[in-house]
Amino acid sequence: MANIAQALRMALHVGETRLGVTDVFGEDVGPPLGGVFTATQGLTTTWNSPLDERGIVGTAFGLALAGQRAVAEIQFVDYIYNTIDLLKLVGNCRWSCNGMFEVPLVLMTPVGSGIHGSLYHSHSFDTFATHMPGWKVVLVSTPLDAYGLMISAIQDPNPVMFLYPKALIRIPGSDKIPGEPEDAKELSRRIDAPVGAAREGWTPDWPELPDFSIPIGEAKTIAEGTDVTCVTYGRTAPLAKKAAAKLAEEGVSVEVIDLRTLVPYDWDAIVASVKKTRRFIAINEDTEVTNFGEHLARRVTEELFYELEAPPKVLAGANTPGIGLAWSLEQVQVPQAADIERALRELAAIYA
Amino acid sequence: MANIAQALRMALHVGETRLGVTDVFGEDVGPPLGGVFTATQGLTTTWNSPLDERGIVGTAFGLALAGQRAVAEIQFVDYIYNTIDLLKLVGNCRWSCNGMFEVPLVLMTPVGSGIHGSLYHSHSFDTFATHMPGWKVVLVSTPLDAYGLMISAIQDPNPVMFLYPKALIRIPGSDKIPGEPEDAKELSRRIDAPVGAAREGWTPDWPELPDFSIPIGEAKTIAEGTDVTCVTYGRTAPLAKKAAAKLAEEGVSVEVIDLRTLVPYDWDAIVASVKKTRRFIAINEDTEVTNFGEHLARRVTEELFYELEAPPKVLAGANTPGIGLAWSLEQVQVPQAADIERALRELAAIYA
Amino acid sequence: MVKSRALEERLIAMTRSSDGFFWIGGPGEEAFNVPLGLLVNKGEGLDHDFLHLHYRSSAILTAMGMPMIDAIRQMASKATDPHTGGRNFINHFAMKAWNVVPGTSTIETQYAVAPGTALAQKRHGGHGITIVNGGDAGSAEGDFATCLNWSSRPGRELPLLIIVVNNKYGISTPFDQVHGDQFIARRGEAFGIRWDVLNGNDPVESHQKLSEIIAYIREERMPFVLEAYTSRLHGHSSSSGAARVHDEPDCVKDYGEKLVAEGIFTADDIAQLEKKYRDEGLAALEQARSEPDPDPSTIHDHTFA
Amino acid sequence: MVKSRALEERLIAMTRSSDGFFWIGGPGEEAFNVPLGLLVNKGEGLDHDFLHLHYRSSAILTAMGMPMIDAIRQMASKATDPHTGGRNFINHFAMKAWNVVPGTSTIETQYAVAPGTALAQKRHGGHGITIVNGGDAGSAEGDFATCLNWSSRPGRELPLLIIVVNNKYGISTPFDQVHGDQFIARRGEAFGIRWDVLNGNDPVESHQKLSEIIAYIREERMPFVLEAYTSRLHGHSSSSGAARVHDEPDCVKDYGEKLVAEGIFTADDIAQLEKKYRDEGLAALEQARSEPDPDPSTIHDHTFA
Ligand SMILES: Cc1ncc(C[n+]2csc(CCOP(=O)(O)OP(=O)(O)O)c2C)c(N)n1
Ligand SMILES: Cc1ncc(C[n+]2csc(CCOP(=O)(O)OP(=O)(O)O)c2C)c(N)n1
Ligand SMILES: [Mg+2]
Ligand SMILES: [Mg+2]
Repeated sequence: MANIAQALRMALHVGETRLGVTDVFGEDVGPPLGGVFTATQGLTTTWNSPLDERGIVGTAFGLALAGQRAVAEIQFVDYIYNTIDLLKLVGNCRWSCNGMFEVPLVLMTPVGSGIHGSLYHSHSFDTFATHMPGWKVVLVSTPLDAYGLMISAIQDPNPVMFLYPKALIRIPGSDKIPGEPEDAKELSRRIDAPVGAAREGWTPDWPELPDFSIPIGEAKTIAEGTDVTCVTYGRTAPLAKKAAAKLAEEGVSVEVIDLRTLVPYDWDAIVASVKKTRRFIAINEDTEVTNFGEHLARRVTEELFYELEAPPKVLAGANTPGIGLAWSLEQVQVPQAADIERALRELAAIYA
Repeated sequence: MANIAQALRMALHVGETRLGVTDVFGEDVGPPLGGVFTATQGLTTTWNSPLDERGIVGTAFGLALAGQRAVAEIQFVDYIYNTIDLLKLVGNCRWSCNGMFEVPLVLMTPVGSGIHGSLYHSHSFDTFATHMPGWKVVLVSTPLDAYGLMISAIQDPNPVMFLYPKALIRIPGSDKIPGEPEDAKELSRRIDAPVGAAREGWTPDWPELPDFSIPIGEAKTIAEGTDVTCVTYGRTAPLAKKAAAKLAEEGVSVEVIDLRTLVPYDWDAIVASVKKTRRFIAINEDTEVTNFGEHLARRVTEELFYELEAPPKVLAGANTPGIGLAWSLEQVQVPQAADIERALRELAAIYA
Repeated sequence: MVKSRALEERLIAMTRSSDGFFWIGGPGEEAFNVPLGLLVNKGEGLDHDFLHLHYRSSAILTAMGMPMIDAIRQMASKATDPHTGGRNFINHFAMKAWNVVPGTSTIETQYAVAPGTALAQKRHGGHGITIVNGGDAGSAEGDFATCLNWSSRPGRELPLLIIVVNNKYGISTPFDQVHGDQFIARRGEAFGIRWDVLNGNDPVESHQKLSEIIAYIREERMPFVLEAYTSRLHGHSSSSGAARVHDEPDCVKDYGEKLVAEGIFTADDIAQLEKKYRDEGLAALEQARSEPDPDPSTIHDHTFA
Repeated sequence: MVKSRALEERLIAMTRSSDGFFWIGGPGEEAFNVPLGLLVNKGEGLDHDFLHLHYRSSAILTAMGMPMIDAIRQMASKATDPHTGGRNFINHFAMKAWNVVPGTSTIETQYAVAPGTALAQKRHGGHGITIVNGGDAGSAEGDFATCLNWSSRPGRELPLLIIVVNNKYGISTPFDQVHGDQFIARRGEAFGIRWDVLNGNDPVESHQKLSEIIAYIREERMPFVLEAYTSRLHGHSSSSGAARVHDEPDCVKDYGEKLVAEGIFTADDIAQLEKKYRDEGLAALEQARSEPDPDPSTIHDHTFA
């Protein structure tokens, strides 16, 4: 099955051939590399930008104002922090002119920990992204979602921040993307750029990809359960799913919701689940103080207080200035499988 | 009584004459203007920087690494968003080198709404500031606190973000700063720079200012009460205090805590109050999604759930991309006196 | 020039009659901005010029034909403000029909955005260009360098007029105190970008040089950096009082006197012209006053399409 | 040169023997970095030089006397890493005793910070200077312009050596594809800053020009922009395989051959030197392997003083 890098490549191919994408650009996005995570190999509208994130965001903004459709990449989300003012201007542009100008663009960037990214290459962006009104924010955890939501992001008339977890980029999916070949090796032969000299003049042999997309704003229940509602996304989503399976054996029934879209998020899905389970936990790997999970917990508390059998919980990253390179440090700084299991077990065990 | 601008000026005077401050700088911070809010008039270590916030933060960082003590100003917090990466580096510097280098610096900047600041001059910074571990964060609401906490910020060996509300800068305090003259007119004669030609060669006549400071991390209870705990800071603090007085007449007893320091915040004060009132509301004017008040509400929920008689509440700014210039818009986008009164009354009325 | 001066003076007066909160604008830049506005190929889309302006650019739009009353509606933050619906400051204009992208309050960010519209025009071909302007102090922001670099990539040069209006001040800070460069525009040289400076208080020199430079950009599809020296006749903004300064040349007055001296106009012609636009401004204010404020229920409108 | 090459080759080997996760470093820059390191006035405080380095600077510190094993400890992210305690990437050094400020992963930000230490030195007087270095692609960030502007304010010029190491690549992107400027260093000209370029593969030229330039900065207390052309002998980092490239000059090999040709060394001398440092590297690795990992309970240590 395709991995997230291949899924994005296929979605961008559909974008530039059928959905009007004019530019896919950023640092090392064009040939020969096709992106440090290979997510932009083999495309025709890619180009390498100067090493200047402000120029990347600014130019994407200008292209959108001129009626183009750009997909710009920030190589790692960790390099986005010198552009926050520009991101805010993109987000407030339509509001500022009372709807006169639209700013359709996609900003794609890999997020999070799990690749030994050390002090400054392990950032989550949930808090900042959800605190910049005017942006839609997607954060995927599977290749199928990456494909379907990138298609929707490209079609959206608003600026969309497309986040995907560094740790999951190379993991093959378990659901087939419509049109993708049965055999993963075949897919690789057809769309992965060859290494070395063979890359010269190489062009991919794209599979037939039928129209398919996943709507922005729809969560996905990746584990059904009745005792606890776990709302998560990104790197921690598959971990929570595994934990739910494990706990099922212990007779603890956990419902895991992969939010997939942070703005606008699927509140109905959360309400329905919490009304059933009466227990809520938000899990993500951003640092825990002023964390998007706290927003979800606050809203659950305000609106569903009398439905709850236990205090809503948030499991997130330790509130430290960075993540340590040594695994002995990273391991305890962001939630791992065991931490998630423990948190779910504890929450299920509380009896009010 | 002194206003916040005068209080900061006096604290910075103490800083440069007795606490080793070497530089007070930023855009228009030096003569002739002494800051767009006059907070740096009459000082001897002030200088005007280029119009470049990245240079301001970077240079302050470098000065600190070289053992200097700088107080740098970002003219309005609204201009800080192109420096977030540098702020993160300042915040993680000490952690990154295992404590080898210290980064003692103060970054002062006015925040918030209430001056018809329109779309881009009305920002609160609570969320971003509390989500950058490594910074201490102060947000004052009175001249006395501005004075006492600026002294502590200058003495602190860590980077301190010193935030003060635009809307309150010119409002005289109700508590005397130790050493300040009885007569506000006299204070003005002595330390406010004259307008026009008279400013040439003017020097202030500083009052004798005895040693005095207010510790970072200590909240202040600005209204005692037994029915509801209201945790707030900045522009909404005096509004909450007024609302508490009004509600007292209705027989509703509200305890208002002015947090004053956001990092590290005074958790003990909050716990003691909530255990007494069993009702909690956080009030601030930052946009409401992923808001620092939600962190406080989450922690109250997690740690004090069984003490609570009503769901914790958060009253904050509307989740819009900006604030409208027209008063008819701003008025409904950030909490005003009436909104705060209503929220407190409603919370007190809930019976679980 | 007379019209846009009259407009700005009306806007300033509105801060005093409390018909508006905050003023910032461009009196003193008319001799440069009016010729520039007259040379703009105005319209919507890639075949026309894109404008990334700042808060002293009203004379450009007045010269292009923007009605006085629209600026006055914005100053009064009325729902009828066609640029922002009463949401943003005065001289923060947005006009899709003329490719005037929404004005922003953040100094210099427009220089990081302008390469985007210019890139679209370069690809599109034709003669449309992008024009970006801002001040001298703002050129200290890294975005100015971003603009130079992104507009001069080899083989990918952009049809971009990069303007710096140098009035020798950033709010209260004198240019010479914070800038070691004699000519800001010369920074283009290292990037292989042609550059020039001109006297922005002289409408004739401005028009002549602008015509040549804009023709070059339209035809060659190459960037150009232009620095114009102008006056700042009412200080920085209403925050600093917006009082009239008298130690800087007044291009409108000077050019008027020149035309009179040359016998092209009589002093009376000019007085009448001034009165005409003063009256238009007053009438517009009366009209704007009668118009509605933005409806509080609309605060979430236009966040998303 | 031989020693720091041996160190980098050991570090690269460690990614293969999984003694370390990620490698990025400076093989190919020795002919420029070693002379630079030898010219540094090392020590703590304003009378000594401040160094704002990037991730290809190990040869500077090796030349200054940094023990091999300390870099190897960092590569192995051991608690004994004296620079970061196993918290940060290899070639992110911090040495208070030598004014080496903590290395950061964000490209070019060091250019916005360096004026701060240089300003302190300017005020302090004496002969201490600040040295900042980084790459060619990184000069596209606005922080490079910030550095030029802040170091050249009239009457406030800073004793700052602004280095750009031009290896003609940013990861996979060729310099000529994204830069219109023939010489990056020439950007200093518009700011009134002296500048020069040199062949960073030639240790003799590097040493001679660096001596003159550093003497100028120490005495005149003025900034200088220097662009050095070097090789990048193992690609960008371990992410791109870190394989040895053979189409770029190898300054260590070439200089060794030169010295042999001139009869200053025999080939055997050099072989022995190489072996000496290879052995030192191996021994250091053995030692580092035996040392403890950071203690998980320390994650909150050193957040605040
Ligand atoms: C990023 C940012 N920093 C600071 C400000 C505050 N500010 C507004 S105008 C101005 C001075 C601009 O001077 P200049 O660029 O010379 O333009 P001028 O006003 O002189 O036309 C400053 C500092 C701002 N609006 N945005
Ligand atoms: C702000 C930022 N953007 C992007 C990156 C990713 N990155 C690391 S090194 C590099 C290329 C740097 O090229 P250059 O400046 O020429 O230095 P070189 O590696 O060639 O020595 C990039 C894009 C980063 N670390 N920081
Ligand atoms: Mg100016
Ligand atoms: Mg390079």
